[in-house]
Amino acid sequence: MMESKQIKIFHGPQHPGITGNMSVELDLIGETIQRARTHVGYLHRGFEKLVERRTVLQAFTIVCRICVPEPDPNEENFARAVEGLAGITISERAQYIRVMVQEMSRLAAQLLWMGGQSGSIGLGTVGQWSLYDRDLILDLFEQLTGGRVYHMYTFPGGVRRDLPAGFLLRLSELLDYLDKQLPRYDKIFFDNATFRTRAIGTGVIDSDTALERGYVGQALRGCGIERDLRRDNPYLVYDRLAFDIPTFDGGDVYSRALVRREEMRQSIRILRQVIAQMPEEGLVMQKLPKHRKFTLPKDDIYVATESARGEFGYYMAGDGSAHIRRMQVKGPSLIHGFTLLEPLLEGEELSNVALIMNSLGICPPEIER
Amino acid sequence: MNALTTRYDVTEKNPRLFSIEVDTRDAWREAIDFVTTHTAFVTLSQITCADWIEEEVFRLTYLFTDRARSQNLMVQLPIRRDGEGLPSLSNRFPQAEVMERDLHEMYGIPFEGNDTLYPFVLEGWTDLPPLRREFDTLAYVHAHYDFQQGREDNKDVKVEQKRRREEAKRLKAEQEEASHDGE
Amino acid sequence: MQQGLKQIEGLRQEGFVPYHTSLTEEVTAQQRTLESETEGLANTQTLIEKAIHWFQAHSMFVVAYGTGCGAIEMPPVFTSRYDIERLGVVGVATPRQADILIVSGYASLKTLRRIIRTYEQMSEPKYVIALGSCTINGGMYWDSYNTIKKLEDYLGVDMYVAGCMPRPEALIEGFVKLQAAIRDQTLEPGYVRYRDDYAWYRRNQEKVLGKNIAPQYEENYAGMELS
Amino acid sequence: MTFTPIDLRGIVAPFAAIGKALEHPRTVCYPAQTKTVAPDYRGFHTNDLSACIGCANCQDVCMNDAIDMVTIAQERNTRNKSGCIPRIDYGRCCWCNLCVDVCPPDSLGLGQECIHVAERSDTFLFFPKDAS
Repeated sequence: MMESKQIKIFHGPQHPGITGNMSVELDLIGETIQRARTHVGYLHRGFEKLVERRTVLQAFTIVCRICVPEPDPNEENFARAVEGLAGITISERAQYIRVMVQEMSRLAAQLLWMGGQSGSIGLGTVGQWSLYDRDLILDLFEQLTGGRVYHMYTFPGGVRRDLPAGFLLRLSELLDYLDKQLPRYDKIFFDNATFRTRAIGTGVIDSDTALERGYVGQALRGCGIERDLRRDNPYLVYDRLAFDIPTFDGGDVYSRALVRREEMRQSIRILRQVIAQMPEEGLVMQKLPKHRKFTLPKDDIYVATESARGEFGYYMAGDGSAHIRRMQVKGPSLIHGFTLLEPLLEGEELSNVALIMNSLGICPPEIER
Repeated sequence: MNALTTRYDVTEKNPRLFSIEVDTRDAWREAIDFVTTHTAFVTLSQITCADWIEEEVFRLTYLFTDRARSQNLMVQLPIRRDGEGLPSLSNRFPQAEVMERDLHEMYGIPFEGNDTLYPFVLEGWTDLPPLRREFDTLAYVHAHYDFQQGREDNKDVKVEQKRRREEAKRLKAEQEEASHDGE
Repeated sequence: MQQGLKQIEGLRQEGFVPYHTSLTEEVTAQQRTLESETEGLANTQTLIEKAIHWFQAHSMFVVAYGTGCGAIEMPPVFTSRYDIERLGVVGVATPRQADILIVSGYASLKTLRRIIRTYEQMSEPKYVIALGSCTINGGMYWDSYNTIKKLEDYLGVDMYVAGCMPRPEALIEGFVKLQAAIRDQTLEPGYVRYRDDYAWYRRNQEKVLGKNIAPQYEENYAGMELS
Repeated sequence: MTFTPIDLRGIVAPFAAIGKALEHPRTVCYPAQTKTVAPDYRGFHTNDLSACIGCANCQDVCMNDAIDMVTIAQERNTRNKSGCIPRIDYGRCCWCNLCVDVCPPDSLGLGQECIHVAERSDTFLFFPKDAS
């Protein structure tokens, strides 16, 4: 065997193949990774401290910044945690609107993921298409909430404003368009020979320990374990909607990609049902008790939402004042980025790092908050 | 779940969230052993700490999720704020390593047996651990950073309203006086 | 007025005041209009200079570093919806080939160290676009212990874009204005300020980052000038 | 997956893209062509000066400390007890709409204008545009 030197490189933070602003320290012999260590902290803003300084009303505007690619699960979690602590039940119409926001956000996040995943193996065209389609969803968000990326729409007690006129019609038009578009993505991306050869058998997750180690989302469903919070721990009106939970057995990058591909179809299916079932009338926003002088009781709660990348949970404790005593964010990336990614990269080739990181959907801002 | 209720005093927060409270380290150790071996709650999904500075304790919450991912159980334990540590769980749950590392950095809790407690997200941090209640982030900001100039003409509206009210009163009085003088 | 300017000039030579500090301008509470006042510098470019600046303005290479949450609006800008390649703006992987650094939103201390490193590796002429409220006066994170509040204290910034998130149109507008400024040379580039007032910038950087940062930029620059 | 030496379908298929040349381009060519912003978009503030009562509710609710109450020269509303109107620092604002939600006379609003680009960082302090 040829003697080779061990070199250490930092994959990131200034690197086109990294998901966000983080870095992976790699020890290499030749092209093979011997040891990988994740480094985060480049995006630390101290959210949990800032939230403690603000009242509940004020804190709600900051939580959507915790995860940039999909801010809506954060708002949903925050709203549900406050509602759970204060004992508020929201109207049915507001619940349907929230489900709609969640699913639109999931679709947008999956399309963004598709751009990143294809970009990591050099398929630029897919990103050009999928980001265009994501932008159409963002346009709808702009009409609904007034903001493209940060919506600040889901509020404890409901949502901040009612649907604009003709919104559901425009949404179903978009769904028809996406229905036509998804088979084209199969052609260009999921059945693409380059992607298949690179992805099949790469980054295989051990399915035996997956549950115990707390993996979530596609990491579980990609190795054949059928878990989805929307069915297992239902929130909002998800128990009234019919959808399947796609699973694939490979445990590799390709299986996770196929899971996401199916999930986009399921999101469209859920959105169609929401459009059909949404009550015409109903209060969308319920005033909080004592409105602007709202206080949280001295209690704690944990709520979780199925985001596009897996379980997104908030622990929240109130102390009887208008401020939150403690809010801890548990994103899917904390475990995926350390406990899962580090061993997974060992023995892989350097060129597969971006591929694997993208398929796990690691998003650094939620690791370090 | 039944095994748990016979042994511990379980609080039901909502139909899918339960919590048990323990007081001492030994009881905590025992509770973790019991929960992970005799019940379905096998996944450690989060370790949280809340700072109750009035009671001089950190309240640690170990959140466990069951195999079906449908129920959550919180094991809560108060520890002293003055540097009391806990044994690390990283041998049994690999994911605990990074969570403990996070809490060590943010609160300064030493976890015995975790050898990765070097800096996590902060770089070259010498102040108090930032999430402790006594750390004042605004004071830190004013000591270390500058803000944009040009906003010094901000008025306190309460003061301004009072001043104008008094001014109006004075004007009125002066006018009345002037009209009296005229007579 | 003249004397005041002289005084500032003296201070500048000692390395105390950066060029953009407006000591002579009184910041009044008058209503500012949305149009910015661009001072027409004496436009005395030769034909060749004009050609060079025109080319410079139409080939802008952006270094791939998403430093903050503004990075999420960059994919739409660079792909087919807004397709900024129409204006000659392309992304590149390494700072050594790049002309533009986009500081997209807040910069935490750990990132600031990397931003400075990236910025100093870029070859001149180089420009910095600061995206979002956070780079101007702290933004949402004005009371956060770990983010800087004014980017201009640490880097020579050329263009600020308002918004939290700025829309893709706003980012494109930033590029368009920067291109016009480069083409007409109405701008005093940030890298010139950074080079000339390096002592001031360095002092600010050391104030928040400590002594353990990138090697002195000045030394390399002085070496370059001698050779 | 097998690779045949000459994949005829693979050679021909990319030419299908030529058909796209006849379609209408979808790109928003921004400086030349603008996309209409949604009617409820949260852009820069507007303030109806004939209704603003200078109550500083917006200042109190703003967690970013972005709003200053500043005295104006000529008063427009006699019910303005403090003689102050809000001035927004767009180096702080996050367009969260909370100040609009709490405004008692509904004078403050967020307009559709959303683009401001400047070379200097001290040009981001604005009085909201008068909406009256």
